[in-house]
Amino acid sequence: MAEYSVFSLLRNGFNANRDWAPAWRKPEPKAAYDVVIVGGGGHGLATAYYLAREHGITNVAVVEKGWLGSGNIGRNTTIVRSNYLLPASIRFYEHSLKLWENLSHELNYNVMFSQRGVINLAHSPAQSDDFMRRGNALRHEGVDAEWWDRDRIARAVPGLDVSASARFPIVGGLMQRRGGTARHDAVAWGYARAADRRGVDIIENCEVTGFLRDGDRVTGVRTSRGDIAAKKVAVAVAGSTGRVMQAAGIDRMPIESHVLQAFVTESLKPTLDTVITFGGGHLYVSQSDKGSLVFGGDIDGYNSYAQRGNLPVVEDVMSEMVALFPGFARLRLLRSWGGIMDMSMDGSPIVTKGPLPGMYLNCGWCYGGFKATPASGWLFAWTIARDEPHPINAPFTLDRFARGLVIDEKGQGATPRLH
Amino acid sequence: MLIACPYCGPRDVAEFTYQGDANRPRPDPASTDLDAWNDYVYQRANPAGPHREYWQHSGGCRSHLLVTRNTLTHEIAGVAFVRSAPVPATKPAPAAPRKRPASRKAKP
Amino acid sequence: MAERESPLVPVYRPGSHGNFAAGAGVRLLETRPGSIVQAAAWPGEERRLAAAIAAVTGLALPEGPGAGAADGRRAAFGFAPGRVLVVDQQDGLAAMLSGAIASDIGTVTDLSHGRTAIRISGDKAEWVLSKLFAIDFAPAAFPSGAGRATLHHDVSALIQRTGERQFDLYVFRSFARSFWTMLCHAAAEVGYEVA
Amino acid sequence: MSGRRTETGGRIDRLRTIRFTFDGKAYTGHAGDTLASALLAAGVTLFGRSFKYHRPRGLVAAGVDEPNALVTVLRDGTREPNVPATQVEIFDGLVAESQNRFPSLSFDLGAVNGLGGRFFGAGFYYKTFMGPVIGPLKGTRVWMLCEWFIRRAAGLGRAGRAADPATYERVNAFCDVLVVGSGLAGLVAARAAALEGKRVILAEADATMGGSANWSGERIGGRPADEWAEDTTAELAAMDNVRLLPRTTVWGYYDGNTLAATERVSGHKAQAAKAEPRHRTWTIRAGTVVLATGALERPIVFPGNDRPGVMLAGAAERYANEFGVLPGRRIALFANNDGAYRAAAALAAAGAGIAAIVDVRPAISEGARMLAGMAGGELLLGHAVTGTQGGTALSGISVRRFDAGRPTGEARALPVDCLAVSGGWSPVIHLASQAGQKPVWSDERQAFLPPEPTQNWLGAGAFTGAAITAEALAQGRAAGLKAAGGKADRTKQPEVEAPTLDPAPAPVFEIAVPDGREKAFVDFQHDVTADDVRLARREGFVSVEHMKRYTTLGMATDQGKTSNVPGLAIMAAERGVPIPEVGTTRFRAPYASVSLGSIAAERHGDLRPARLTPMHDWHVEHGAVMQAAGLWFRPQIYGLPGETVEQAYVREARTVRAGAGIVDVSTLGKIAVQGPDAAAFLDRVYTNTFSTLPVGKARYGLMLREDGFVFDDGTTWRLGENDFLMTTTTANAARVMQHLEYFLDVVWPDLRVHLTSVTDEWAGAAVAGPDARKVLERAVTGTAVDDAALPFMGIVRGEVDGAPVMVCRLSFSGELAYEVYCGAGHGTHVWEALVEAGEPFGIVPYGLEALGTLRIEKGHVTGSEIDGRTTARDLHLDGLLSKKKPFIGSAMANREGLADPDRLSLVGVVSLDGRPLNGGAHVTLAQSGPGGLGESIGHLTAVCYSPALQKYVALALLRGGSALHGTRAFVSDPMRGRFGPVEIVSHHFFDPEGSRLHG
Ligand SMILES: Cc1cc2nc3c(=O)[nH]c(=O)nc-3n(C[C@H](O)[C@H](O)[C@H](O)COP(=O)(O)OP(=O)(O)OC[C@H]3O[C@@H](n4cnc5c(N)ncnc54)[C@H](O)[C@@H]3O)c2cc1C
Ligand SMILES: NC(=O)c1ccc[n+]([C@@H]2O[C@H](COP(=O)([O-])OP(=O)(O)OC[C@H]3O[C@@H](n4cnc5c(N)ncnc54)[C@H](O)[C@@H]3O)[C@@H](O)[C@H]2O)c1
Ligand SMILES: Cc1cc2nc3c(=O)[nH]c(=O)nc-3n(C[C@H](O)[C@H](O)[C@H](O)COP(=O)(O)O)c2cc1C
Ligand SMILES: [Zn+2]
Repeated sequence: MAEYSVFSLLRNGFNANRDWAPAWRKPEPKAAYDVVIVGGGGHGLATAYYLAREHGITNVAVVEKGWLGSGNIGRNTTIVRSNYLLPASIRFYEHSLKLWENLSHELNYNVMFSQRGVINLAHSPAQSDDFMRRGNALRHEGVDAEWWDRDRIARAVPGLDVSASARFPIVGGLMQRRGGTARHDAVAWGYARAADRRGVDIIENCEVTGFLRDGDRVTGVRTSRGDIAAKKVAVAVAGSTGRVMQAAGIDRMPIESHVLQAFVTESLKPTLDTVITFGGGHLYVSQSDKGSLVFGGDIDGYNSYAQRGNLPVVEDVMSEMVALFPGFARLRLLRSWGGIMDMSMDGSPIVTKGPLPGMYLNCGWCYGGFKATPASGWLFAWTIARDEPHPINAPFTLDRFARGLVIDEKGQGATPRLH
Repeated sequence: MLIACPYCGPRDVAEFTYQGDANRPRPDPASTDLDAWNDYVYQRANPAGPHREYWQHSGGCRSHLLVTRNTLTHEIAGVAFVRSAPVPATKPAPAAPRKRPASRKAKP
Repeated sequence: MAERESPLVPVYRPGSHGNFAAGAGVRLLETRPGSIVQAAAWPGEERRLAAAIAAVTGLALPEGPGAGAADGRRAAFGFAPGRVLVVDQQDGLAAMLSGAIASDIGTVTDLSHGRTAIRISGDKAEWVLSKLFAIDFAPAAFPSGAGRATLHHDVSALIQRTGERQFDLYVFRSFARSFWTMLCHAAAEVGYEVA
Repeated sequence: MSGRRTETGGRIDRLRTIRFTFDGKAYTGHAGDTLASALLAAGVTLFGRSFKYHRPRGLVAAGVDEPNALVTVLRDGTREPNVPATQVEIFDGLVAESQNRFPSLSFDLGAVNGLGGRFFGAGFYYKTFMGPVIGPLKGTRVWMLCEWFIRRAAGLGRAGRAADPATYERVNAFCDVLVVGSGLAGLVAARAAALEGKRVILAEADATMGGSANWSGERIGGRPADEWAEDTTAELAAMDNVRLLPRTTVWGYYDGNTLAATERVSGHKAQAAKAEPRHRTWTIRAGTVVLATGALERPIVFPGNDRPGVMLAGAAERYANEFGVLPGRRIALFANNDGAYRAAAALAAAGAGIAAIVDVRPAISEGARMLAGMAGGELLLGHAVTGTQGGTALSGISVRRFDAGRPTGEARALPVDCLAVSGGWSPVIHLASQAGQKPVWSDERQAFLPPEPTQNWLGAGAFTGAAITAEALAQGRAAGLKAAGGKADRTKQPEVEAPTLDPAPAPVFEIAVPDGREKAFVDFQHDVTADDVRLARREGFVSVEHMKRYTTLGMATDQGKTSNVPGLAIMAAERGVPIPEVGTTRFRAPYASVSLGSIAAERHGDLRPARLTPMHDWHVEHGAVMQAAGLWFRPQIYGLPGETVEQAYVREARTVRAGAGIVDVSTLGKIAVQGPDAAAFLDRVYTNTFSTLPVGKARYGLMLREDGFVFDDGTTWRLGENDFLMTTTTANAARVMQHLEYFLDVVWPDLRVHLTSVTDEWAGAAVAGPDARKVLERAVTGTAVDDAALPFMGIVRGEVDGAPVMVCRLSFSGELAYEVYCGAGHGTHVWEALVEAGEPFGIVPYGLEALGTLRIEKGHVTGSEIDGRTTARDLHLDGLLSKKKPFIGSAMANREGLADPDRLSLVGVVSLDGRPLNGGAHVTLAQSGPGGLGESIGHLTAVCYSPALQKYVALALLRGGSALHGTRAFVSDPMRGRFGPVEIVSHHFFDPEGSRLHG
């Protein structure tokens, strides 16, 4: 399949674009693979790609129940950053950010990763101290972080209400310049194409309905398109983790599936350059290349697999948007949607071997798994290939809850809706 | 979404606080069985379909309600006061035997 | 006895406001009752509680959720299982109720300082309240005397209908000033008079 | 001005002239005009530029479905971008401008993009702009440079920066029956339900009720349909149980039959009434919903179909019949169904010349043939339009024979200035589909019909695919009656006079012209062409959702109202599968764009309420700098003129240690815990024991979460045998309350305990300092306050200047201290009395900073240390963990992760270089500095200048904890560039024996 470049674009342009080939094949599933990955989201696809690229394991299938990217990879607000608080998280997400920085080249697919910066606004001295703690934690891990005072933020973000009379006046913000946004769908398509080019079979419209077992050991998957044997089965189904693990006989997990809504306004000329998050409530907003403001806030806060939410959160998010940018009241909401989040009990992911022999598990991404996509795939592939975790994902086990080794960024304990 | 509080009548979901899975029996307070506590504190059935869950009518009468709601459609099949329909205090009744995670004993 | 201070003082502006040219749609009043008391029964003791309240206040509480009564001076209504808010323009109700409600019936909690009472009346009272609360104010759904517990975002409110076009609201004192401002804002469209 | 207004006809008020400007030019129109109809009447054909290629575009539609004619309305000093001109009612003084063009609408430099069109096919940007793979330009820099230009070229209107001065509000409504859409179906549904005595709301997006009756030209009950609709509307308006909501778009169908609608209250008026909101969002909770939302016409895809002057046939008919405007003088029609014939006749009747009716079908119904005769012009059956001519306005079309699905023969040129197209109708099933159910394809109607209801709704009219008025009326009545639970119909089916037409269109969606040079557009606004759809298929993006995302078809401001079905029909044809196999993309709220302000509504500008203590005004009057603490506001310092924050709090704290200070503690959460089982309950929720607490005493208590981590702390006072007053931290008050209520309701329903929030009942003032008792002695009457009457943790009742008070002797500052509680309404009164009593001792009010300083000196923990991740052991509070009884969290508190000696634990830190320490700074054992950072072992949680120690000190959570006491370390604060030596010490900086508080 042809490399993508300016030249191929020109050549095809002169040729009425007739010669473009499918970005990935649509193969029939084989009877057996070395590795079957359940879930054609960002993490499943990235895992397949890194298995092939980093570990030379190419006899791999990714099975996806719907169309590729129909899960959260296709419905997130695209924020990428690594400015977490706890060292284990920082190392994970920074590993990811480094991979992001060269991802388009690696995949030969423009995922439009744009390092336009992420500013987390602080609204009180106590919150500033919290952000300083975080910024310092980052700096000690070698990750970029800087403090922007209110005036600097005001200059960089016109339209933002920086007045002292705001209900939650802005006192400053934690800026991570290397953070930014990427084109969500392109990440799925780019990984799919790159994995496919290395021989991975991507099988859409193929739902895993059960697991093949030899005693305790998982030996393959039962799907809507037949049984597929596998030496190793890796599960990366994000919001569907509960359902899929139930099919493996594991009826309880430290996961609740919640719906998170997201929103876009109609397209606008450039009006917001960086990603902004509001610390007086919960809101994050950026402007897409197409010109829409893409934004979201809290999860609805109840178990759901419905991919749609309800009005209270819509109202909350719009209120916060208008509080932050009083001029945006006249902008118009174009579309809203929902995605199902795998909220874990401490707000951190699980990337691990097990829980059954022959099985590997990747889940618990909560609000933040898009940014993790490259590292999640990279580390999961490592764990699958070597049968042991990489030091970076070693803390992100499933038994950390029982043992009390939780990674609780928000300090909220086992209440998923609060993470 | 409306939840029909048995005291207040149907009210908007904004008046309620979600309190999660109602199928988690709390171990005997004096129990030191960490597995049982881990089950209670951290493990969730998280089903796709009917779900028995607690909601508090925090913006109304403040009662805790036992709500049966379909997580695929958000349809609510039933609402009752928790007080008049308490869950068994100690007996776990999982549908299938719980599989212990294989990595349980392994330390990193 | 020290004078009780209202949290509304700096924002309470008697007179007509908003779009009142064609007559004010509602009238707003802080009623400043002397006593606001919660009486709460143990499960099964609700009738004895109602009897005790009747003995103290003379108000006969109908049975059923949210049921209440008001006689202009005193008011009482249920707002949660076993819980009744009892209000009297006079001080001293808490002590009287404590005397009447034995510990095997329930408890009495004095909230006279902790809640601010606001009365809204007039043709547009239902309309204005509908802007703030997601409950049905139509008389068929919310009859006279009845009470409701609801909230406007962060502000909890207990509401009793005390007339065909009149409602008494009880909100947490610390929120009262914000709430009042919000209420005035909602009422401005139809014009309002602060008594 | 070319003048396209007809002499007579239309529903506009010709006696009322309205003046407005568009792109700086003055125009007039009439009451009842939209910006689109008024400009069209003035001869304007060019309304906008497309998104990608910046192609000139005119009006396609007359309603919400308009993809091209987007304008920015300038008003109140702010901008409202991207409003379809068809949705703007004109008013005197309206100022609107066109968008996405530079320098002007007629000459737009961005149009060069069109030249490169062949390279800018769907998804081209995924294939390029990545920059070199190696070298200094690898990474994201090249892309970000290209992106800068792309972002500027993309986008539609410009957002305003100034705050929107308008007000918005929300209202909650309840009804038995909500009828959405006031076409004939909706009107009769509303009437049928209303006559049953039900509470009915009828919401209509347009300014007038009536829907297509306002321009159909049909007759009902012997009268013009629009007049019949007017009468019916008047009849409904007169009924008490009916609420009519014109200008109200129902945009979201949420769970529990909760619908969101936005009413445009005053934006269309030249002058809003006093305090009138611009928009109002209705949250409607309906028993039953009748969806009577009608249908939207679709265009046909053919080369050059985006030329200004090509519009939908129904729109052309509507401009003529409703607005009295002719969209052209010489008009051709192009159709695959009978509907366009009515338009042809209407346009002819209004005075336009009909050049031809081009129909892909070889044969048509009698009714259509009759209408064609009335319209005049050629009837070209079995023909198709294969091209258009003209620049920024249409000058002619090419027509060829159309046979077996493809054009054949020579092209014929027809000079026309308007082409009215009808590709069939798509029912407006958006609301019905929002719950995610799949709509059902009808081969007969060539349309998706509503899905099975997932909520309580009924459908009526064109929404269900009923294309014939009599059927729409019958359905409306039936739906209204059923929704109302009625039996016998009280209304009569009115007589309809309308031409008999065949509602089934031919299954033709695209006229593909092989080797055609001209682009054929599917999604006008996003410039998605039929070739883009084909490219998507070629590249494997064959799922309808992939096609959408790859080509952006249907993602524009109109959400594909006109383009979705043609787009997926083309994909189906390419794949050789039936249309339902391709399916539609998912419908989502909002049905039509809605202002963010209207959803934010009353919270606009005042996001959350402010929570004020009873003494708030006193603090402000006495120079306090107020600081947000959750929703509360609390004094930070009471600064004197010229004082810095540090000077102020040091002065305040020093005064407390030297004499007396007073601080407002009213924000502490307070919960009345009452009942015979109250003590037992507290034993279960606190780690320590409360049942042994005597009446009249208080005790400090610690709570854990179920997972064994520290949750909250505070003192609880035993006021009576069965009567406790629990205090919580300010921040956790609501959560603690919920936590306790949960346990009472769910876990221990057998306990007889009542919990009531009394936070607001009590005002609290803490009087602290060596002179505190003397202050109290002066202020408090009715009780002694000496050590015997009021020992440490004792409680007495008395009065302060006539106000009853409760006094508890407890200390957060480490000084002799008392908390004085009184009824909140007496708060300021008591506070002032205490301040006055303290005057001889130089009492000062102190704020959060001094409070923090005093507690840091004592090593007391608060929210910065109880951050949800710390254990009792980490905070050296394990002495409070009772071993005699279980309590919430007891079992989980000893897990290995919580007992790990490597955990961060509480220490004190002293600055050794005499410089201030900063909250959030980290600590390293190795030298840290700008040149290189050592390994962090933890962070400072709270910092201050300690007047008692005369040093800058901090509390910290460090790995190693107490074992590090006496160690020299380094503060490492790269965020603020602050590095320097510190000593790690015990967190009990000051008076560790506690001698002072017993003083
Ligand atoms: C609204 C929203 C906004 C978000 N914003 C951000 C953000 O700004 N930044 C950020 O970092 N993160 C964000 N996230 C989180 C992020 O999108 C997710 O954490 C991440 O995409 C999850 O990983 P994934 O891509 O592999 O998941 P998914 O894309 O959901 O992949 C899982 C796949 O598994 C498939 N699957 C499920 N069950 C089966 C089965 N039985 N058989 C076969 N396949 C199956 C699903 O169809 C799905 O395609 C957001 C999420 C949402 C919903
Ligand atoms: N061939 C067809 O399918 C077709 C198409 C259009 C009209 N018609 C004719 O229309 C008539 C049927 O009338 P009808 O009442 O079904 O449709 P209608 O088109 O006359 O009325 C629908 C009304 O609903 C309103 N509406 C749509 N969505 C809305 C929303 N979300 N919120 C508020 N209002 C909304 C529209 O503004 C419109 O006024 C018949 O005369 C029929 O012949 C038929
Ligand atoms: C970053 C981002 C930007 C989006 N921009 C648009 C947009 O400009 N127009 C649009 O119609 N939808 C936009 N969407 C929403 C999608 O149309 C779609 O709703 C979302 O991917 C979820 O899919 P679903 O609605 O099919 O469930 C965007 C989605 C994302 C994640
Ligand atoms: Zn209730």
